[in-house]
Amino acid sequence: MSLFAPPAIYLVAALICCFLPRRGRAVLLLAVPVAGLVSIFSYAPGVHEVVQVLGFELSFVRMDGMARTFAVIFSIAAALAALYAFHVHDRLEQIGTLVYAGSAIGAVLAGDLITLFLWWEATALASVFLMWARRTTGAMATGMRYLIIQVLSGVLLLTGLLLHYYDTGSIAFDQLGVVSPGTAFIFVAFGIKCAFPLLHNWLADAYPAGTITGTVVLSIFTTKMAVYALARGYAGTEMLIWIGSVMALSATFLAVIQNDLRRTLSYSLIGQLGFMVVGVGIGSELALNGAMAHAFCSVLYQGLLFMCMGTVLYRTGTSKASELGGLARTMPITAACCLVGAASISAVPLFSGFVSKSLTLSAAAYDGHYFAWYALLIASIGVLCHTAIRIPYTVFFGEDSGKRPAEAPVHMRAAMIVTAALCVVIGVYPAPLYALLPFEVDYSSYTVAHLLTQLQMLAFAGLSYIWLMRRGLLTADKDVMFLDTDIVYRRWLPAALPAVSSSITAVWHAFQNLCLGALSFAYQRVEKVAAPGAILAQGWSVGTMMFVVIVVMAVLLFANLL
Amino acid sequence: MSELSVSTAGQIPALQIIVPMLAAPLCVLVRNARASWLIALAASGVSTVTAWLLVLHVGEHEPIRYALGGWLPPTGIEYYIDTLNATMLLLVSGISTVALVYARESIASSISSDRQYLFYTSWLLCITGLMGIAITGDAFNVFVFLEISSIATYSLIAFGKDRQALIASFRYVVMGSVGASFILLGIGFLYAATGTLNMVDLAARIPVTESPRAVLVAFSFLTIGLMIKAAIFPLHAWLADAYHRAPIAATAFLAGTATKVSLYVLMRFFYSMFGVDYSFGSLFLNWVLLPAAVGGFVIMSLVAVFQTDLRRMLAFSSVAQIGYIVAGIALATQAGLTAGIVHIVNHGVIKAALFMAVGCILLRAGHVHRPSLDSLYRRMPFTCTAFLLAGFGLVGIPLTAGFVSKFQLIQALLERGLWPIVVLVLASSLLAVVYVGRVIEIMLFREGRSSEGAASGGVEHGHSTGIHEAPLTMLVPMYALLALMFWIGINGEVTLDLAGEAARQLLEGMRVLTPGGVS
Amino acid sequence: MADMPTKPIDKLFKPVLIACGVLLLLDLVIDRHPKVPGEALPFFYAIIAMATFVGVIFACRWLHDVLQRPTDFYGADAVDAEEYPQDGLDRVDAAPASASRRQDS
Amino acid sequence: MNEIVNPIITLLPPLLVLPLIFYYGEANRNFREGVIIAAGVFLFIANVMIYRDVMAGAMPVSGEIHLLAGYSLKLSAEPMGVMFGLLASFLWVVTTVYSIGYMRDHDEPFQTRFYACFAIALAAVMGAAYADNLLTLFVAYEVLTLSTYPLVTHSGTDKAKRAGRVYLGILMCSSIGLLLPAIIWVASLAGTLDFVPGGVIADSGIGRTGIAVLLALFAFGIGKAALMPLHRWLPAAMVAPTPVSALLHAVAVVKTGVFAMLKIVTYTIGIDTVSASGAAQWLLPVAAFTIIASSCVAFTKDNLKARLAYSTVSQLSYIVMAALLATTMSVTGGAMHIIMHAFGKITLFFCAGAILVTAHKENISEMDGLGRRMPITFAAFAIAAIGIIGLPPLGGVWSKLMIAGGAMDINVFWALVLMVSTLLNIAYLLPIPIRAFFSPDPGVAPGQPSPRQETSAPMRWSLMLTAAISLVLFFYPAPLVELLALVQWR
Repeated sequence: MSLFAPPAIYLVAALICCFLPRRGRAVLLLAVPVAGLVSIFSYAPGVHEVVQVLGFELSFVRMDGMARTFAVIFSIAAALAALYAFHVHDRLEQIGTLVYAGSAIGAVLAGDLITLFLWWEATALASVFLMWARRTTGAMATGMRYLIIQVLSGVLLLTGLLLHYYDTGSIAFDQLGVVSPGTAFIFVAFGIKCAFPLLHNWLADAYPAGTITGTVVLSIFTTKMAVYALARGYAGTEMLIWIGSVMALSATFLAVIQNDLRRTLSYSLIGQLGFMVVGVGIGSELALNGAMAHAFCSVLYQGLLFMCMGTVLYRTGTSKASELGGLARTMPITAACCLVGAASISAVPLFSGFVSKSLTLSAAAYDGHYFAWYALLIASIGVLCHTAIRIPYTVFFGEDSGKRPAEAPVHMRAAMIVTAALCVVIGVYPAPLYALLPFEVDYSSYTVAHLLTQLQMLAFAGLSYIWLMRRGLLTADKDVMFLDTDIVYRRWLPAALPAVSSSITAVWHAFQNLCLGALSFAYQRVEKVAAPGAILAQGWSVGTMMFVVIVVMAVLLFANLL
Repeated sequence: MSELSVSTAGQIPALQIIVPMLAAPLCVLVRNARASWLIALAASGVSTVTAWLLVLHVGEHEPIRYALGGWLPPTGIEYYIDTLNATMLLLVSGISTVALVYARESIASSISSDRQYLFYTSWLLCITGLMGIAITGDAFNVFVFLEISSIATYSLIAFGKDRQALIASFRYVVMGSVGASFILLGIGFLYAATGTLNMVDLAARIPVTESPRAVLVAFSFLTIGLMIKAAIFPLHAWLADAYHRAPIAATAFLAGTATKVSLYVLMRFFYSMFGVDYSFGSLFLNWVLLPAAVGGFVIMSLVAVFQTDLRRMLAFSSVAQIGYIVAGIALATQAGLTAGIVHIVNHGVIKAALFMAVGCILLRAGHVHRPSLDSLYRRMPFTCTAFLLAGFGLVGIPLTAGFVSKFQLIQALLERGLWPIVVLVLASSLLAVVYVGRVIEIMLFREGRSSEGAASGGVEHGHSTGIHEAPLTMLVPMYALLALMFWIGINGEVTLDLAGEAARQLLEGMRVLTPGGVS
Repeated sequence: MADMPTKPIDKLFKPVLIACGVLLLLDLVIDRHPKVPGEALPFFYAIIAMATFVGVIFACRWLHDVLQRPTDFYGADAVDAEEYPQDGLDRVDAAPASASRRQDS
Repeated sequence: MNEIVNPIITLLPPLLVLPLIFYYGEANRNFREGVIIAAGVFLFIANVMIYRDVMAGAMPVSGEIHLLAGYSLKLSAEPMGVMFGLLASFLWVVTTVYSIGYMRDHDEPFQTRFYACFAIALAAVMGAAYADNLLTLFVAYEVLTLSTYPLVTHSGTDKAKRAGRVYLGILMCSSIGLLLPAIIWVASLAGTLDFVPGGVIADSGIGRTGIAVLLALFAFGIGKAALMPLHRWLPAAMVAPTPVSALLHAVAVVKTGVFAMLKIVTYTIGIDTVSASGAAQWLLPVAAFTIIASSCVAFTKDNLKARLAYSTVSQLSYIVMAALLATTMSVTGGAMHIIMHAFGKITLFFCAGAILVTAHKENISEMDGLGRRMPITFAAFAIAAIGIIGLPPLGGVWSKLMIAGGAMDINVFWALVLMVSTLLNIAYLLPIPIRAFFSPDPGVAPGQPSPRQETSAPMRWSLMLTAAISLVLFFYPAPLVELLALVQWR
């Protein structure tokens, strides 16, 4: 791989980062994605940077529409996140960010499964530092859980790719489909990183444990990389439509109840992933475009929302709904950006979500996937419940918490404003986005009918919210946490472990004692006859010796004469 | 060297016996400790050289038949020397020579100087007897030499320091006499059945004898007698006390040679004389020997583990090792016999070296009580190293002689499909690891209980203060044997070839050649 | 928004209500090109939005009770229970407020 | 210089250096250690020359000593052996540099005996690496056991002696009780003990059960491969000074065991014979169990070296499993894993030793915040740990990939065992550096920077070097792959 390949730029920068002073690192972090973008656009479509390793041909840059879309949005988001994190002086976090971004870009450019696997694991390893950089016991433990699950995904991918290789003799990363054990393994591996239902809990567990800036970075890469991988390998797999629908629906409920708003956003992220997964599952050009466009936009608005919550956390020390309120007084710009993010995620016309979400919905409708269509419709209304209306209202308006934090620092403000601007630009002028997508787009969101239906939904959802609020039917936020399936490995398994391990220990000790007991029994028995002075070890008297001689003689004669 | 002319060098077989035999009365005449030691050493040395010449000779020629005094058999006594005898002669005389070098300091410390000449006289008579057994081709002559060696051995043992030595010697006298009489009876029956005492003639006549019953009885008596003399389990009981109580230099010598010579006789009688088909085919000797061998190496190794006196430990280990040899012999195959013969040599060397190391310890520490040997390594590093290396040999670590014979034995057992016995052989090797390891661990790693004891004035076993390294005259022969052990271990093929040739000759039976040596 | 006597949400109620009314009217005149079964029903989006919203909220009231646990459920050092470490924060209050507090002290 | 190097020269440096070690002794430590390093460098150069010859297509052989009728001691350079020889000789130099720092800082007694035994052990490793037949391998194996015993009991404490007893007991019993009969069995079956591509027993009419038993005798007889339940000696051996644990019990001794396993499967039994007979299916579960169970035990160990020891037990069974899978891919992977694991584990042990000497800590629970005092040590630890786990960008990922790939021929289950082990490895290895870096340092007030307390230069450079190499092996495994491609499988 040449040093000019996009992921290599990031890795080299990470290496340089080890030796740079703080300011230099921050600038480098900003500059690298730009260089990366240049590099991405310098590659002609096709396969480049082929390397022979262990007899495999690894292709590090496979440039086509799909890969470019993701590489571009990853680069943009990396730059924005770097701007947002300009104040950070934690070297580890910065290096982690660079390696993470580079690996994610490497993964979407990977032309074969082994290369994909390498980057896949690298993202896991690099990203966990964004949690560990928080340097608390809780974050360390969470990071450990996160890492293990991420690597689990990686090793499943490895197993799958080896099986696939054994089956087909190919490591090419193209359309796979769930057709064999190998591809099934790969599917599950992608599913973990994509937060499929029941495989999702790592996301909600880990993202709120990141640093303020780290969570922003985390929200960008891993899951979108998984969406890309699914789109590459499993487009048109019908199972995905159902999976995506369930994701979108279930995340809605879990997002609403959370008190920690960064966790709300995490669940909300899962919901948005559901849209993309459905799009991939439908597999038509329109649907894939939709999934990709949605990934592009959601990276921006989800990142924006995480930035806003991060800013709040940065200034107040908390991101819990129960402790926040009325911050718009002193943080107007943050509040405004948050509103832009909210508008984008809820697909308000002129904001980015509006131009991307409808692609998937339309594709579902065209191809007759009505269940999915309804599920996504409900989910997009649900987004209003937990994210679009609830977050801005509780944090910035609503009941005053008495907190009067200062406005975000300049660089954070800049990052949020640029991101918000991008959301608006895409919403207003989606043509460049559409041009980037892998397939020809013959679609316009701005039809009268679409505008009308979308506005109806928004207005009536808003009406409902206000009505419920006036009635006092909304649950008050309390400083609590909520269970998810991670209870299995955080509570139940550890609870069962002592019993299991003690019984194993007991068995082992029993075995050991049995062996030692038998040995010492034998030892004592033998000692009785063999110790100095005992029967076998003493000098026998002449009589005894003669007796033995006679016995042997008798035996011998008897045997021979018979 | 390859050509031994009848006129001069052709008398070498006679020299083999005559030199030590004449040296013995010479010792009595000089009555001086140092001079008698020198005479013994010289005589033994000459025997070694002549044995070496014989080995070289038979290695390239037919077996030698030498008529003593020119009287041809059946009238006269004939010496019959093939590879096996020559090897035995070399083993006996070689170990005797090395042990004699070693013996001087050791004996000087335990026997008063006015009696030492008697000790060396007995020693010379003993090697005369042992070599006579090994060289003669006459069955009755075997008995005669056996008696000579036995009586000499009784007296060697009786030279031991305490009264226990006399008891041990007495027991050995009784058992040895019983064994000898069995052998005598056996030979008598053979003579009655065949009318000859010459082995070659016996070999020819036994198959065609008219009184097979007599041969059968002779066979049984010989078996018992030789089992006693060779200390084959369960007729071994005299051995531990004898080895324990004898002067340690004598023990080193006897452990390396005496029982081995008896084993030689066993092979000579049962293979050469009775013939392999008779002994193992129709009389199932292996059914007697193999269980005895297995019982020996398993049970005696176990017993050795528990012994606290190193001499007793090694004595029982000897019985166990004899079990290996017997197992090889009892297989009645080329590979098995090779294993048995090669282990006779290897074990002789190893065990002699081990007893020498024990002798060094005995000399300096005054005792060889295992638990009190702590941190001996610091005071007697060379002795302890020697014990360690010889112990490796006993266990059968690669590059030592013990490995060669064990490898050969296991291969022979596998060849016959006797894998349960292989398991037992291995188990008993592991027991050897245990009993050697226990000693080594105490010597090397257990810290100063005895030095504390010395400080408080209450030393249980002799004087442990002021222990220092053994004298060079004892170390050098010991290390010479160790060097030999490693040489055999590394160039195992040399001894294996020799033993293989001996085994081949044994299996072929004795050949009737024109008397008078080379022709 | 400096000083609000009533809840801010109340102010929004009327405009939203009016907007809803307008949109309902428009729904009758504009062809929505329905493609999915049920979509053709009049006021489809309005109804489904309200129903979903209210449904989700009510469902979540129940979930809230069922899944709720204290923050130290997984231990006092779990992420939910711990404070965000101070050196990662920059807790600055807005200038006027901090100025006034400084005067107070 | 077109002459082919005789592999016997690899035995010379460690043996010739012995008298010098004793000559200089404690009196002149600088000379003593200088001589050892020189010998190590010479040895490494010799290995490199052999490597060059082998890559050029030659097969350097030594003369032979006829040990037994028909079986001799002989050395020859075969790709896997060259790989192992290069590894051990290189790490000998590094470890000697490291031990200089360690032994002096730690003020260890009996340093002369220590270095002498070390040199003998190295000679034995070379003998094993270049063994031309099973007999030579066995001889080297036993010499290695005996020469490392004094190193285990080095401290002379009761604990060390007990450990020494376990060490010697298990290794001797297994080798004499199981390995030796297996070798003799092969000898009587095939009439030869030579290593022959494709194995020697295929045509001996041994039968499936016979092969299974033979394979089991080898697998358990090679106690150094630490297959459960014969693994106890390895944790016990950790009482030895850390350089011993590092080179011998993470690299040379244990790797001799698994290396022997690979050689036997490749050249004595033959991979086709193994896989065709299905003989390994009884042993694969044992290897799998060892991999998982020892990881589970490692969890419970707070003592750093004990945890690393159990990790080694687990990793060794990777290679045993690779051998038992008996495909060209898996055996290649197993051979690669010898290298990959060696650099990783030796780094971990170097770090453990550095922590012990510098901070006087051996329990993981006491290492909170230590990473900020010893950042280089713990960074190296983290890198090596990731290598052991088998994640990019460390070399360990390649060998894991190959072994797992080889498993696909047999059953995907065995690959999954490796995957589960990967996760377990993360869970017990990574928290060590993570806690050290990110937990608060109990020695300083919160918010205050920890004082730098980095370890002394010889140790620091050694562990940085080995960590760096395990990193390089990811990016540049080509020489290794090319070397192993020369192995003749059939």
